[in-house]
Amino acid sequence: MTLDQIILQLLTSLQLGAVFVLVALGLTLIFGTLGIANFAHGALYLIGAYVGLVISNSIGWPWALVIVPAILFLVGIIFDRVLLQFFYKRDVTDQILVTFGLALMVQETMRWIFGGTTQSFDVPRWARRRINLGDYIPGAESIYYPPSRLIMIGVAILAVVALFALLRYTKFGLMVRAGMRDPEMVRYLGIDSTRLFTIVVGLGAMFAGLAAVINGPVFGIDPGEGMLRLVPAFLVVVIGGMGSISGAVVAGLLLGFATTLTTASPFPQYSEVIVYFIAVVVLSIRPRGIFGMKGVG
Amino acid sequence: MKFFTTDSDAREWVIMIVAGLFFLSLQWFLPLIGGYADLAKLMLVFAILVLGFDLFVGLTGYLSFGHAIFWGCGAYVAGFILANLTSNALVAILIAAVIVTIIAFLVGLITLRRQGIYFSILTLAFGEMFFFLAIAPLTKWTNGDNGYTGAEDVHINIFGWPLEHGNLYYFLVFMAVLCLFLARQIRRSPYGLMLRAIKSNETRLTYTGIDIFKYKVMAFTISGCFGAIAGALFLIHEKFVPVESLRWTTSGEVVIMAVIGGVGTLFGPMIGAGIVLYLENVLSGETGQWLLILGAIFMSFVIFLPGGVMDIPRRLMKLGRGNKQNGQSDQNGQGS
Amino acid sequence: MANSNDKAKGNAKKGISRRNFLKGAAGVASAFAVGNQLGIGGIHNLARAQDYPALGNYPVTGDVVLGLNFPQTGPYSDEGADEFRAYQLAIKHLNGEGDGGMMNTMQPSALTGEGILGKKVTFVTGDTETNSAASRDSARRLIERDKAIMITGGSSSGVAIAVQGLCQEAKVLFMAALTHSNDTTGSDRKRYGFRYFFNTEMSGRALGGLLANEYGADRRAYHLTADYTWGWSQLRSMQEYTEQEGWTTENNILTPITTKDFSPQLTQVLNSDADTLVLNFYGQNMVDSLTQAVDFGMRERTVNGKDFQIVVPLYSRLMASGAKDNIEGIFGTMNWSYKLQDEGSQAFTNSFVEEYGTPPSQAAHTSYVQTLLYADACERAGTFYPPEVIRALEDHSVAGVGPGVCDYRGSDHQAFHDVLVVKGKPESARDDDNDLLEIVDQVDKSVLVYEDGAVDLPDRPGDLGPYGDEA
Amino acid sequence: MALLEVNGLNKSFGGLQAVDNASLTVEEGRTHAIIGPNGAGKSTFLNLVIGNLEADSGTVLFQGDSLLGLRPHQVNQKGVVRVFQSPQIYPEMTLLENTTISALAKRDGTFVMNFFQHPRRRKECVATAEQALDSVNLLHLADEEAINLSYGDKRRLELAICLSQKPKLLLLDEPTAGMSQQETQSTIDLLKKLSKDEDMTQVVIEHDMHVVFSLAEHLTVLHQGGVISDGTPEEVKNDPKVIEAYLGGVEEL
Repeated sequence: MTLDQIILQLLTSLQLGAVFVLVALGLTLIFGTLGIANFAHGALYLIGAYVGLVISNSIGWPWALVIVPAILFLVGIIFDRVLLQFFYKRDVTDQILVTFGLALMVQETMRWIFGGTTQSFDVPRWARRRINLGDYIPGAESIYYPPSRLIMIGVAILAVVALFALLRYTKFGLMVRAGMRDPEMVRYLGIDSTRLFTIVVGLGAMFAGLAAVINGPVFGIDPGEGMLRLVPAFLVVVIGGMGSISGAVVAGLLLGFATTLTTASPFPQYSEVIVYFIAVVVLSIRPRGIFGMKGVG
Repeated sequence: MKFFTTDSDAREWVIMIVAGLFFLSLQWFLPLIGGYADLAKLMLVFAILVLGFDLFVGLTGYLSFGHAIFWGCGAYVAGFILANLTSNALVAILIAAVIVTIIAFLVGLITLRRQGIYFSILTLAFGEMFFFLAIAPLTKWTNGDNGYTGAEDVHINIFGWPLEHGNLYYFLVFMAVLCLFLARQIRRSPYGLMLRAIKSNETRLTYTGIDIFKYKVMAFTISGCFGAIAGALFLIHEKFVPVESLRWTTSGEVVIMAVIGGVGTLFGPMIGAGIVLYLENVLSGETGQWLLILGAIFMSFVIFLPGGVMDIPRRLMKLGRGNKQNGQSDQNGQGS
Repeated sequence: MANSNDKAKGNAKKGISRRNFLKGAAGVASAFAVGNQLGIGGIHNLARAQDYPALGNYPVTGDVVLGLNFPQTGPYSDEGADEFRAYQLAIKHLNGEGDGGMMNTMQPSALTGEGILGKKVTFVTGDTETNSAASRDSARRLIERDKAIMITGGSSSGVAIAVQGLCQEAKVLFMAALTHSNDTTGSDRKRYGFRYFFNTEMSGRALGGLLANEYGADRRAYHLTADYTWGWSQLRSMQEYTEQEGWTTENNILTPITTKDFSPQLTQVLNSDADTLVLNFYGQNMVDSLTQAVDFGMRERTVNGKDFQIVVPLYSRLMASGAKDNIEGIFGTMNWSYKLQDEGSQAFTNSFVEEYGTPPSQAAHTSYVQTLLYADACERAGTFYPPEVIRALEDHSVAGVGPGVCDYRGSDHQAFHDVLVVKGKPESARDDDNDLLEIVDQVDKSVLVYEDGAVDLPDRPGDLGPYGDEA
Repeated sequence: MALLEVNGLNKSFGGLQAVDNASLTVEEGRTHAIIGPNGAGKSTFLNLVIGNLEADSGTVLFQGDSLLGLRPHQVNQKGVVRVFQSPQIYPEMTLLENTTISALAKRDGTFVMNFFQHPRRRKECVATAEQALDSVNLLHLADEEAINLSYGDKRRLELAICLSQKPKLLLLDEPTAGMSQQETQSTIDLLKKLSKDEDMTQVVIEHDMHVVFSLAEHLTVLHQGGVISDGTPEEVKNDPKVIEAYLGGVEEL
């Protein structure tokens, strides 16, 4: 393999991983803090995507990149205040059922409003201009790589770094981390856990919206997309260890590389199965996931 | 629990006869409300699947999102048997049940090591794995996205008795009643008591000397066996297996059916299957938004009526009696 | 555009309300008529002196009910909506309303403009959701509850095959709309199923020679293929007919049809020596893979001194509009286009534009033709009795429903007629939103006809099955 | 004869030594109390014995067999039964079902596939279950759902659940915590009666010194994970180390 080929393979794997990670970030954040498996995360993604679609096709995609996460943050807060808060103390099963039901309703509402066909985003010309990475990487010759996918990788990295920084260097982050380790502790520390939880749900929704806007130009959006993204995101979260941000990153990259390698193997038709296969193998060996903490679940 | 206190076999028989008559009446009743006779068959088949689901989920409280595995695999295996081995439905059902029971056992061994949310997600992942296997790498056998058509021309029978039209309907009624009978037996057995205890308080049960893991795996396996029987019956009815049978959408549908009917009541989920299929097949002809309506109904049940349809009579009675019910262990919802 | 949509919606509503009425009436009737099969209906038919026994939904009492089973929700709902417009138009024409469309050009034709066999034509609809389970459920409902005498529609081969099997069992005719897989009239052919649309074999035959002419005979092709039977057969025919012209096949990657991100596959293509990419994909798969291939700079690529080329064996309007300007200059095949100048195509297009304000797609054309051909067969058979209608359709030739003459082959129920090779238009050259593709070549039927059984899966030869009136 | 012998038990969490070389011996038929201030390691100690936590080192012998490495249900099957601090019952079930489950578990072992026999027909198990309910004076509520009981009754029900297993060793984690004065007294009486009538060995972990001195025939005092005193109530009461540990807390008695 030439250097060009290796770089392209790496980029593709990274980008696949970035898609997995971006959707999983919000999911693992909400899970880690509230202990709720949010089956409506795909629905939040869907809302983000359609809002993003409307914004992109009216005032432009870069605006969507800014506005959608903000709107989704609000959507998340409403979602928490109107519905989720009443299920904090309910049975795990009820939490899954109510978020699952919401996911179904959002999906069908979107289908009602926007129709069942795939809609594509209008993307600014510069994001579609083909660039040759070979001009920037010493030793490489010609690597044509779509800017929209570079943005995916870039935003995913930024999002991960930002989330890490938020959790590590702010008081809010300290509280969230305390909550992740031991929900009881938050109460002992005299923190208003309800407000904390609401903001965390808002943040989770924000990441879902961000993922949706980033994915939009490449994949378009249809009502089935929410659930389609949710299931692999769940896998990333459980493989990485529920509530572990670094776990999600590692798991996302693992799945990204696995998909690329399978496609290049003599059995490319296993490229979708491999993700689930890895999940089963990892969880059979390490039921708590790669970075899973003992005592959680 | 009434069943504990009234240990009456006579009562079981009465319930079975009533259920049987109810199932039989579907073929006449459905056309009057915009359905059609064959819809009754589909309802019975799904009723068995959801019954199996409830036998595990309702008793142990573990929410499985992977019951499509048993349903789909049961249908495929039955299809292969009927297309290649024999046209005897009983043999196909039996072999499908055995193979899928083994699959269920293995899946249970892995997924049940985790509790609550993890279990739900793991079963979901397993289900998707089977779906993606069936749709791409195993297309040669499953016919992938086109759906399995191998058994289309088989004259399915039971020792020469053709299993078509009316015969099939009566056979399905028989199977539904038989499965209901078995499920109720299991629930009121000492084994079922332990499963209910798992749902109620796992910690206590563990410290009472019970290896709950074994009980859960066993319950999952039995549940899978019911699912396989339902899947095989689906194939016998349809002579076709859509690959979506393995997808999470099917598992999700099962969850919706059970919740609407009333989780843990065994008979309720069978009713729930009927309600959902009615909406799906009749309402869908009236409006493209039927899934939204179904979603709204499902949400309302989760939020306002977690006991499902089977809980409605009890709630009405409670309304009728005012708030005097304290201390009365009226368990129309949970117990019958 | 918006205007026509509203119009279509209005029509759809009308259709539903009429059906509700029908349903109410049927409900009451069936409540009284259980076990009374030989009652009023039987006498009525005896009066018509038809001695066929009851079969499927035969005899027809009252109006003729056609079951329109098309995607109303799901990814192909736009195609479904266009099919629905065409069906409504066809039913109008059959009932003698409107300008008659192709009824004026069809040769020979036994159509009268007074319904079918003197009975008024009505319809009921079902939603396939582009999901084989849902499509079977809705077909079953159309047959059992609404007593449809014929089922038609669908926008994928999975659905067509699923519904066709059900129709065979129920002894109700199925006139397939959009289905391009060989299997529909190959391994999975059914006595009760008929297909007007072309298939992968015909696409391959139509494209092979032309590609060699355009791009040269020494190309190295990389195939990406949807991993299901349609994809396989498309791959097989593209390989066969391009290799015949001297091309070599560099590699093929089978891709699950659930794939959305094709970057791993495209990476393999970029890292190979291939100079041509063949996308054996349908629907959204095709839109995604083509768009992403263009994003990866494949159009600007040169390999071994040749301009890199992309080929899409099958085009549809939905696919072309979904892929936007990425289709520019890309070759593919189509069953029909509203730009065809023959008499039949023009008659249909004019009447469709008149009604809906937008030109019909190939899905609409197929749906319309299938409905007319069924009605014509009933007239010629003089009965709705399915086995006789089937015999009337088998080996029937008809002109004026598109370019040239169309032959319905009796041994596999595949229609043979001219098909089109088209090329994507650049955005600047388009007249309007529907003007996406230009016709490059009209390939003559004689090139396309293949030997019966040649496209069946090797381990599963097709068998039409019984007519249903055998002793 | 010693029923339970614990020797040199150690357990640390991270840097914290929760149980530090703790040893004690419980004689058969005796009521043995383990006391100590908050955070003394009492609960951890109990969890180690019962198999809920894995010990770093040490031995736990019950009737001469090691309990270490066994899982909680296996420990239970040996006859060591735990009563929790907050009542662990089956709330959605009737009282009789609650106790029958234990009787069945005792009789059938860790796992039995018995699908076709109504529990009611396991007459001897039901008799045991009823007897256990009777012994805590709850038999008249046998067909009630457990969720409707008062807090004190719930705790007594849990006791009944444990009693229907005919335990050889009953481990009670603060059996009177959260109870009213009256409920506390009746629980004390009940435990005393069990000890006397059934000759049941009991290990009580308790805060309430009144309860401790009413019940215990032998005391072990834990402090910072280690045993600082062991003996009869009188001996312990006068042990200066204990007084120091409690900072005069005992003197109030």
